[in-house]
This record gives sequence, C-alpha cells and structure tokens, in this order.
Amino acid sequence: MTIPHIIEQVVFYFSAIMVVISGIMVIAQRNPVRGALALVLAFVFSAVLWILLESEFLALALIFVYVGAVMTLFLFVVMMLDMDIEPMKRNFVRYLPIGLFISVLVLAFMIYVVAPEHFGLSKYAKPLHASAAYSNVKELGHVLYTKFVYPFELAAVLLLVAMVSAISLALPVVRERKLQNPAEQVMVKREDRIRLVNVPSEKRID
Amino acid sequence: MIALSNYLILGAILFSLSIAGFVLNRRNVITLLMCVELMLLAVNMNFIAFSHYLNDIKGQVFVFFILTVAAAETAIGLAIVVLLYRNKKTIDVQELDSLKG
Amino acid sequence: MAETIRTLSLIIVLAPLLGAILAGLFGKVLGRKTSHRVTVLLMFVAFFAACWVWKLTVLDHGYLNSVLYIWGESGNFTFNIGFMIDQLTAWMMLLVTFVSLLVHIYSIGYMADDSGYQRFFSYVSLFTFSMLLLVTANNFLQLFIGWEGVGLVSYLLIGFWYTKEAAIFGSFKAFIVNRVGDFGFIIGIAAVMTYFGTLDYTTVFAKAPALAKAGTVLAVIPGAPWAVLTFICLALFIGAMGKSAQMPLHVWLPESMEGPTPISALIHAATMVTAGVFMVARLSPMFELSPTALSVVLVIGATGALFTGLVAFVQHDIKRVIAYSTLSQLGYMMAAMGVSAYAAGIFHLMMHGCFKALLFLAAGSVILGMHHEQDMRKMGGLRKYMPITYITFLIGALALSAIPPFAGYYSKDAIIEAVGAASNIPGSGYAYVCLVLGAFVTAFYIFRAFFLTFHGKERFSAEVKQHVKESPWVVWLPLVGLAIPSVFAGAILAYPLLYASPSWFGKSIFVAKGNNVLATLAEHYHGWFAYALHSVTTAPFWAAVIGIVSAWVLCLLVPSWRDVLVKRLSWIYFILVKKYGFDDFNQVVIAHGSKRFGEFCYRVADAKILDDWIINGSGRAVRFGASVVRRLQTGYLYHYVFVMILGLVVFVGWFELFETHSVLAEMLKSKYF
Amino acid sequence: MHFPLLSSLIWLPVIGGVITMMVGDDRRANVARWIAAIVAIIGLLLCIPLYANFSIHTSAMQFVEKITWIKAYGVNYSVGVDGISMPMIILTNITTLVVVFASWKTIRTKVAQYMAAFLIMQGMMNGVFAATDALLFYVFWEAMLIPIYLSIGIWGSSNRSYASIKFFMFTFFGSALMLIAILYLRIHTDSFAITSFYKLKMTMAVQIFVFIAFFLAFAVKVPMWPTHTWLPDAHTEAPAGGSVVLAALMLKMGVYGFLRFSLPIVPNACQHLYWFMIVLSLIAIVYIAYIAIAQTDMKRLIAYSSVAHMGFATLGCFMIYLIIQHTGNLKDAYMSLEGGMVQMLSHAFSTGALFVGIGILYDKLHTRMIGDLGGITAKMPVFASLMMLFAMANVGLPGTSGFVGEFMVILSAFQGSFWVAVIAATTVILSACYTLWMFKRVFFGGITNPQIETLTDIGFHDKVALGILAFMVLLIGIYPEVLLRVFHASVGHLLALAHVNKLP
Repeated sequence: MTIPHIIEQVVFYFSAIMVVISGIMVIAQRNPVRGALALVLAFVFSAVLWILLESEFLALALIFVYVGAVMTLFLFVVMMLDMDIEPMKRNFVRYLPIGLFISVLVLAFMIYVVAPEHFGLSKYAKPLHASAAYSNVKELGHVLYTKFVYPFELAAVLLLVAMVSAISLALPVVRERKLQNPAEQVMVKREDRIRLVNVPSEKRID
Repeated sequence: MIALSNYLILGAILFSLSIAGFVLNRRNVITLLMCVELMLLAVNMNFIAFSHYLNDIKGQVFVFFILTVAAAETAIGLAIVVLLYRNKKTIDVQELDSLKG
Repeated sequence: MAETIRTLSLIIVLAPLLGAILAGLFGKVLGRKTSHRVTVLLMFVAFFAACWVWKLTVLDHGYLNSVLYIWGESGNFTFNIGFMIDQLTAWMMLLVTFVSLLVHIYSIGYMADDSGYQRFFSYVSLFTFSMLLLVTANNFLQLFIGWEGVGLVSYLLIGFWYTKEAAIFGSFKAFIVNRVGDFGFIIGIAAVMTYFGTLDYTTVFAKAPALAKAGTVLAVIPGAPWAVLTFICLALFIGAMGKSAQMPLHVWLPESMEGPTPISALIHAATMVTAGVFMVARLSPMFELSPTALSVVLVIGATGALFTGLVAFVQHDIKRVIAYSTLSQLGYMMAAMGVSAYAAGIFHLMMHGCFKALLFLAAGSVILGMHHEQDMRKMGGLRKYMPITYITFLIGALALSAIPPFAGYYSKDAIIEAVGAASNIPGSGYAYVCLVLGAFVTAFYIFRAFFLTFHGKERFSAEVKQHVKESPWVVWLPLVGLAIPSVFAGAILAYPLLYASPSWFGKSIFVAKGNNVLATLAEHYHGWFAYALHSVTTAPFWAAVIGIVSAWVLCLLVPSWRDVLVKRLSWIYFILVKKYGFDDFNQVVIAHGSKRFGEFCYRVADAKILDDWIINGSGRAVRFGASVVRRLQTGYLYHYVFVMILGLVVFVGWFELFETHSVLAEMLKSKYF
Repeated sequence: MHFPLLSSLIWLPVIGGVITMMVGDDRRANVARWIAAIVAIIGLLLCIPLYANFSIHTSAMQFVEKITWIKAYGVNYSVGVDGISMPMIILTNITTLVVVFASWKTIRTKVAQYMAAFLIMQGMMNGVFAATDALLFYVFWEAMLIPIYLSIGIWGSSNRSYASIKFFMFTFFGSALMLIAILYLRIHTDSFAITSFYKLKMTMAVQIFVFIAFFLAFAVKVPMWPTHTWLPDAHTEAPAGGSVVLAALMLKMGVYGFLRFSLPIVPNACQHLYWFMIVLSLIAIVYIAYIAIAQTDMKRLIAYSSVAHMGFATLGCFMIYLIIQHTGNLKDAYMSLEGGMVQMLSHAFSTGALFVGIGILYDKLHTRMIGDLGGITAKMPVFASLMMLFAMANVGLPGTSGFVGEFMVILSAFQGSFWVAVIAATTVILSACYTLWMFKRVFFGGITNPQIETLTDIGFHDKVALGILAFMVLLIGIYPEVLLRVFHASVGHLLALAHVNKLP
C-alpha cells in the first residue's frame, strides 16, 4: 500500500467519522444554534470527502452556498426567533428507543443493500485519478450548458420563484390605507352595531 | 483503496441519522429543516460517489440541481417558519396541530 | 275526379284549422265579431265542399285514396298522412260539417256574453279539424291523430270555464278515461303494425282474410293463444269504448256536460262520441273476420243501451238526461255493429247526430232562457214562453223515441230488427231483449224531461219569470235547421242507405256473406210509408208508446205515483242514483288507489329505502368511517413523518425479505451494477 | 381544408363565455346578457350549415377534423358528426339559446358568470357529441360537469349544496368507471379512436365487465332506475336554466353514450343483458310514473316524469335485440332505435319548456308547491296556452313531438314482446294522470293565492324562449320525417355493429 493511499484512507475515515459525529450532534443538540453549527461542520467534512471524490466544483459550492449562505440564513432565523429552549427538551428520552429502532432498521436494510459484496472493491475498482489537465468545473459546465441547458434554466427560474415567494411570505403586511368593504357593510347585523346597555337608574335623591 | 460501498454506507448512516432526527425531535421546526438538509447531504454523497466510480458526470449534474432545489426549499421553509412564529408565537412542533382532524 | 276530391278534401280539412288558428292566435286583434264571422265563413266553406264531395262520391261513385305526405319512415315501416274518401267518409264529413256549422252559428248567441268568446270559436273549429282528420284518414296513424285531437279539444272545451271546479274535474276525468281507451287502441295499432307491416287501411284490409285463414295466434298469456284478428279487433274496440263511452268506460260522458251546451251538442252527442262507431264501421273488413269480437261488441253495446238509459230516469239536470240518452243511443249503434248491420249503425249515427244535437241545442236554449239554470225541478210550463224551442224539442224527442215517421224510427227500428234477425250470433237474444226494453226506457226518460220542462206548473221564481223569453234568432235558427232532417231525413234516406243494393255506402262497408242481416230485412221493405205503418205490429213501437204514456202519467197526471214508486222500489232507485257504483268505484279504488300506491312508492320505496338508506346511507357510512379514521390525524408533523418512514421500512423490507425476485434484486443484476 | 365548423361550435361558445365572464359586475348585467345572446345565436346559426350540408346518405362521420393532441399516447383532437350526434348538437345550441332568454329576467345576481357558465357548457356539450376520440369525449364529458355543478351550487335554491354534491358524486362515480373501460380498450387497441374500439374482439366475460362500466356511467346520466334519485334533487334545487340543461342535454348524454359506446363496442354483452335493460326501462316507465303521481312539488314531478320518459329512450335502444330475435330482420329494429332517439329529442323540448315555465312561476311566486297555486290561466293566458301545449307534449299527444317517440317505441316493442308493449303503453294513461293533474291544479280553478292576483303575463324574452321550443315541439310532432331522415343511415350502421359477433 502506497503512502498516498494511506493518506487517502486516513482522510476518508477521519472525515467520515467527523461527518457522523457532527450529524449526531445536529439531532441531539437541544440548542438549535449549536445544531446549526454542527451541521456546518458536517458540510465542511462532506466537502472534504467530495474533493476526495474529485468533484471539486460541488465541494466548493457546498462550502460557499451551503455554509456561506444557507446556514447563515438558518442562524439568522434561529437567532431572530426568540425561542426558549428549556421546554423543548421533554420527551427526548421517551422517543429514543423507537427512534433508534427505526433508524437502525433502515440502516440495516440499506447496508444490506449497499454492502461491500455488492459495491466492494472487487466489483468496482477505484477509477484512475484524473490527469492534471482535467478540470472538473469545465467538465461540469460543459454538460450543464449544452445537454442540460433547459433544466439549468428551469433551476434558475425555480430559484427566482423561491426568492420572490420567500420575500412575499415573510414581508409583514402593512395596512396603509383604510378601505371600505361594501360586502361587510351590507352583511352587517344589528348586533354588530348596536349594544343595549342596561343602565341602572340613579337613586332618587331625597 | 476506498471502496464504493464505504461512501454508500456513510450515506446510509447519515440518512438514518436524519430519520432518527425526525422521529426524536419534538422541538422546533428549524431542527426538522436541518434534518432535511442532512438527508439531502446523504443523498448527494451517494450521487457523487456513484458519479466518480462509474465515471459519469451526470451524477454531479444531479447534485448540482439538488443543491439548487435544497436552497430554494430552505429559503421558503424558513420564510414559512418566520411567518409561523409571527402568527402563532411558537415553532414548537407539539403545538402545531391545526391539521388535526 | 280524384284530383277534385283531393282538393276539396284539403279545403274541408284545412278550412276549420285556418279558422282555429285565426281565432285562436289572432283573436285579440280580430275582435269578437270578426272572429266569429271568419270561423263561420270558413265552416260554411267546409260544409259546401263537403256537400260537393258527397255528390262526387255517393252519387258519382268517386273514390280517393292518396297520400298527402310521408309523416315518417323507419326501416321497413312507413307512416303516411293521407286521405281515403269513400261514401262512408263523405257521409261523415257531411254530418260533421253540417252540425259544426250550425253549432258555430248557435254559439254566437249562446256564448254572446262570455269572456272567452274567441277562444271558444277557435276550439270548436279546431275540434272540427280533428274530427275531419279522423274521418278522412286512410291509415291508423292519422285515425289515431284525429282521435287524440278530438280528445284534446273535448278536454279543453269541457274545462272551458276553467274556474268551475266541476268543469275542470269533468275535463280531467274525460281525458283520463279516454286515455284508458287509447291504451287499448295503441296496442291494437301496434298489433296491426306487427302482423300487417303497414298501417294503411287498404293493405291491411287486403291482407286480413289471409291472416285469418292462416290462423296466426298470439299468446297473450302463455298457454291461452288468441286469434290475432280477434285480439286486434278487441284492442281497437277498447279504444272505441273509451271514445264512444261504452260501458264500463262511459263514466266520463255525463261529467262532460259541465262544458258549454253547444259543445255537448257537437262533441258529446253528434260527432266525437260516435268516432268509435265510425271506427268499427270503417274497420268492418277486420271485424267481420272475428265473430268473437263482434259478439263482444254486440253485448257491450246492448248492455249500454239499456242500463245507461235507466240511469236517466233519476236525473234532474236536463243536460244529464240527454247525456245518458246519448250513452244509450251509442249502445244501439254499437249493437248494430255487433250484428254486422254497419249501415244501420251509421245511419242511426247520422240521424242521432241530427236529433241529439237538436235536443241539446234546444236544452241549451232553455238553459239560456232560464239564465243558466239546468235543474228540471225548477222549470215547468215553458211551452208558452219558448214556442220554437218547445216544438223543436218535441220533434227531437219523438225522433229519439223512434215514433214513425220521424228520423229516429227508421234507423233505430232497423237496428232492433237486425239484432232480432241475427239470431245466429252468440248474445243476440240477450241483446234483442235489452234493445226492446231500451225503446221503452228511451221514450220514458225523454218525455219525462219534456213534460217536466215544458208542461205542468211553473216552478221557477218570479224573478226568473220576468225575463224568460224565446232565444234570439242565431239560437233558434240552428234548431230549425236540425229539426228539418230530424223529421224527414229518416224516411228519405232509409232505403238508399240500408236496403238498396248497392246502397249509398257502396263498397266502403264490408259485410261478410253469411252476416248480411240487412239484406234479409230488405226483403220486407216496401217504401217508407209502408214501413211506418208496419210499426204498429212491432214490439219496439208499443214499448215506446207505453214509455211516452207512462211518462205523461207520472209527470203530469198523477205525480204522487212517482213518490210511491220511489218508495216501493227504493233499492232500484238507490242503484240508479248511484249509477251502478261506477263512479264510486273509480274514485275510491282506482283514483285513490293509484294515488296511495304512488305515495307508497315515493315515500317508502324511493325516498326511504333507495334514497335515505342506500344512497344517503352510503354517505353516512363514509362519514362514520371517517370519524373513526380521523383520530389518526393528530396534526403533529412528527407523527406523519413517523408513519412515512414506517411505510418506507415496511415497503423496503417486503421487497428484500419476501420477494424472491425482488425489484432490488433485479436492479442489482442489471447492467448498471 | 374546409371551414372547421365543429371546432367553431365547440370553442366559440367557450371563448364567448370567457368574454362574458370578463364583463364581471352585475352593474353591467345587460352587457353580459347581450353578449351571451349573441354568442348563442351565432351558435344556432352555425347549425344551419351543419344541417344543410349534412349528407343523409352515409353513416360515415362528416365534418371531420383531426389534429394530433398528445402524440405519446395516441390521443387526437378528432371531431365529426353522424346522424346520431348531429341532431344532438343542434339540440344543444337551441337549448342554450332558450336558457339565455329564459334566464334574462329571472337571474339577477352574478349574471355574467351565470351566462358564461351556460355558454361554456354549450361548448363542452357540443364537444361531447362531436368527439370521435374516446379520451377527448371523456374530457368534454367531465368538463361539462363543472359549469352545471356550479350553476346548481351558486344559483340554486335552499338545499342547493346537498343537491349539487349528490349530483356530482353520482355522475362522477359513473364516469370514473367509464374512464377505466376506455383505458382498457385503449390498451388493447393501441388507439383512442372510438371506431377502433368497434373492431376489438373480446371474450364474453370481458365484454360484460366493459358493459357494466359503461352502463354505470350512462345509467346514472339517463338516469335509469335505481340510479335516478339525484335527478329530482338536482332539478328541484337548480335554477331554471340549470334544470333545462339537465333535462334537455345532460340526460341525453347517457342515451347517447349507450348508442355510441355500449351497443357497438360490446354487442355480445348487450345481447346477453338486453332483458336487464328492458326491465329497468319498464320499471322507470311504470314505477316512476306512479311516483310522479304522488308529488306535490312541480319541479320534482316533472323530474320524475323525465325519468319515466327517458325509460322509453333506453327501452328503444335495447328492444332491438328482442325484435331481431323475434323477427330475424335487422330492418324491423330501425323503428325501435329511431323511436328512442326521437323520444330523447322530444323530451328535451317539452320538459325543457316545462322547466322554463316553472322557473317563470317560481320567479314570480317563490313557490313550486302545487298546493299553493291555482287559477293562473286567468292572469297569464298566453303563458297558460303555451304550457298547455308542452303539457300535452309531455302526455304524448299526437301532433306534438312527445307522441312520435312513444308511438314508435310502443309499436316496435310489440314486435318483440306483447307484454313489454303493454307495460310500456301504460304510459299513455299514467303520463296523462300526473301531467294533467298538475296542470289542473296549477292553471285551472279559482285563484287560491293573493299573490296570483298580481301576476302579469310573460314578457318578450320568455315568449322567445318558449316560442322556439313550441315551434320545435310542433315541427317534430307534425313532420317527424325531418328528423328521422337524418337518422336512417347511421341507425342502420349502428344496428349492424350492434349485431356483429365480437367474441374471439
């Protein structure tokens, strides 16, 4: 086993363990701020793994877009909403067995499927490293702007729509004008306008 | 040499972790959203691994689009959370039961 | 000549329709006077043309059978609208247009102060159109169209005064009872269509003997086959029973008297009710082939002739007396049909058309004079106030009672003798007795009415007395017009119509060889005068005389005997007043029963079981199920997620553990892995 | 390339409807009314070349248009008419014009939307009758439900939501099964063209399943007993226009479906189950007529009488097997089928007119109860005369259209079976009973209700609406050949198809 291979394995296992640990932290943290930060950690180590898989562009995009923009957004929102953390802790232990059971079951199934006897080195040898002239960005860009140009455009539109809708959803409605509502005026009932008050008569002053 | 199955198993672990997160989390909606992100990460991991091992760039194209959609989803999801908080003064999942039949 | 007849027939049929349309749709624009002028003029045109056609067919032996237009065509079958003009048709057209013309004129006076004046004329013209359509038909379809058309106008006219409860009830009843007859009629037509493949008279008549010979049968009830011709004739005769008010479908006719009197004269005495008789005569080539059908016709006719006449004994309404008399006379005509004396039946139909219309119109004149009072108990002694009405009514009564030499004698006596001579037909003995007794009954009730109305004490109030006077000329002119044929027509027409060979009916009436009773009678006929003298030796004549005398005794001479009789024979009196219970039976059992049954169907079967239990019940079941399942919807996000994941686990687990050829396994084997 | 007549008939009203809807506000109600009237009149005018250029000598589809719609699944936008569907299209356009005029005064709220609903429905209806592609047919069939559902749900009377839901559930339940049948046929023929379905051979079991699927869809629409209970509710609650369309057009779609789908596609199943259809038709004719006698609500009474009358149409359709079994001659069965079809059209005119009339009365008096009314003739003579005509058409009096269909069906039924004819002929009595009983109570007699004293006779628009219908009733009654000649070729073709042995 050559040195680079050992390094590669070390990097892989270290990053993988870190991803799993930070994943556990995401779901186990009571404080969402910490959870978000753990998620950031998971993203960063995932990016490392992706670079290992020679998809540099996506790895960087994950850092820039996810860590830089999306997770920041998360943190903004978490901090903006003034939540009290204490009552949220309850029942965690109560649901732990069922949660573990389910996730372990799913995990078992999945590992059964993707076990090394199906996807191991004997079946899929690691492909050769790309040459130094290889540019992942160029390669990806090439297919994106030719073969997948329509989905790409659609994705752009989708982002635009998402932006517009996010703004319109979160924008507080300010009632600037006082409008009449004729329907309401017509439908008005007696009870809405008149209140009969039983005023006690004054005592006679003798 | 790292086998393809290693990446896939890592994806599976991440995926079942996020499932556990869904089930265990009785707290706030934001954590749920983060679990979704984690789940997508697991999926992306599989895509990229396959792309690499099968030497097919399409897997990465898929991840690219998933990232796009995930970003959009997060933006809208958070906007809804904000709106929810503004209207209900809470984002506690246990108190959000207006869908109750 | 055929072309002329065709043109004339078109004029005859369409002129009244034009009148009806003008008076009906443009009545407001035309005004009252113009409306009646237009309709009367058009009616006169029709009458004139009918006379011409009569000359061309009866005297010059013209004949027409032509198709006007194809009404419809479907596969093997063709429906035509067309004319068949022969002698029978010509006579009927003459009668219809004649009576209709006079009734039009009469109505000018009778309806003078009615608000629905134009409407009335429109209806009467429409009626004439339908009736002419009926008699000129050359096929069953057109016959049925005319048949229903007259039914419709009859319905409209009985209910002419639509605010009067009795009138609208009468019209409703008339329509429904007629519809019962039409039910049989339409089945009969369907049978004709099925077995002959066409509805045209000539083809059907030509094929009928072959069908009778072939012995085709129709299994109405499995195991009891009927000869097809008998079935067809009886089914069609049910229609005739409805329209010609034969027992037991006669119940509508007395009620129809709620309509205006000219209508009673035109529709419910002279023309429409005789349509059934006309039909049987028209279809004589078919009836002749079915002795069973003829027997049924004879027995039903004779029964009606006697028993409906009896009911007239106890009626107080002058129009009802005449109505029951009409029922009785229709029975005579049908009885004539039953013994194949079609000519005698049609002859009586025509004579009856004249004198019964006369009686009705005279009664109408009385009613007009009495300011719409119809109860005979409030009349009496009208002779000196209304002389013309008195004389014409007397003529009508004598004609009806078959006193020679008035018209009724020649027709009615021929019928009774024909029935007596046709002893070979089952039921003819019974029929003969009924008809002879009927002669007494007829004379009695009509003279009872006559004496009560015109003789004896004046039983009306002083107020009425002040303005009782003879009716205006438009009213009495038609009376005179009808009185003339009531006196003379019988004597003149008896020979050429009944006994001559060939008669004025020519080939339009078919009588089978062995059935020709009129030919046997012809041997004894030696001129009208001798025939009149001969009457004193016959039973019917004396029966009629006894009838007149006893009416005189009971009404004028010793009225107290009447009460004695009522007391002694109280059960008969009760039966007669109840009209044999037909009305009550219909009302209670049929009308009420249907309504009850309908309500049961609606409330229990439809609304409760079908709609509430099954249909809304399934809705309720879903709602109940939903209320149970709804509890699963807790509203908590994590529950949904949990179920989702559980589902995923089960799904994946199923494929991995239990499916040997699982989808995943296949996938793993495929080229991608 | 000829002028796309059928497409114009389908899409012009839809476009007109959208334009009408854009008028929007009730303040411009008259604009909406006039636009609707003009569109409806253009629709009717387009029927003139349709009738004039129609060749009665061929059973083939005419005025055919075909455009590929969804290529991947072989769906075509293909339309065409034959002798069976052409009269139905004319009927649709006449009815819409009548509805527009009849609703002129009676609808006062949301006028534009109301008119638009009926115009769009007109287009969809034309589509249903013109479609020669099964999926296109299905799309129109379902699309047409929406406007009528809305018209009941929005402009209906007090219990409208129950009625509209019930109506929708019933019809939708049936048509869902029809879709399954269509898809089954599509899978086995590789084409959505209805004519290709005609050629598919199927085993008896499969034919019976397909028959049942179609049967449920069409029987609900007709409606045949026992799926009829939605009709009285829907009619009672619907506005006048809705009732007219329900009676005049919707019910016809059921029978049209039997003619277009059931008979030619699964002839062996039809031959096997014809007795079942005949029994249901006879139950409708007699039992429903008795129910009609017990009604106290005018609309309900007419609704039940519709069921009874449509029994004749279905009887005519399925009597053909019995007749041919009996006489062995295909030509003998023409009358039965044509009688049923005439009955369909005539029922549309007479019942439609009665619903218009009841709508007029309801608008003026706010009651439909027979017991509350009486003596209307005195105040509304023209109206009463017209109603008398339509009542007589309902009774089936010769000279009106109602007679022709009944007469032909009874006559041909006798060829097949004596007892079927006798039971069917009881309608002669029963229809007179309930119709005239109602007529007597409502129009004759003394004035029972002080409100009736204030009535005035109908206005111009109602006269136009009723006048058109009266003309049609009399035209078909006096000269039915004008209609029958259109049928012959197509009916012959259909009869031949309905007797092909399609067992493999």
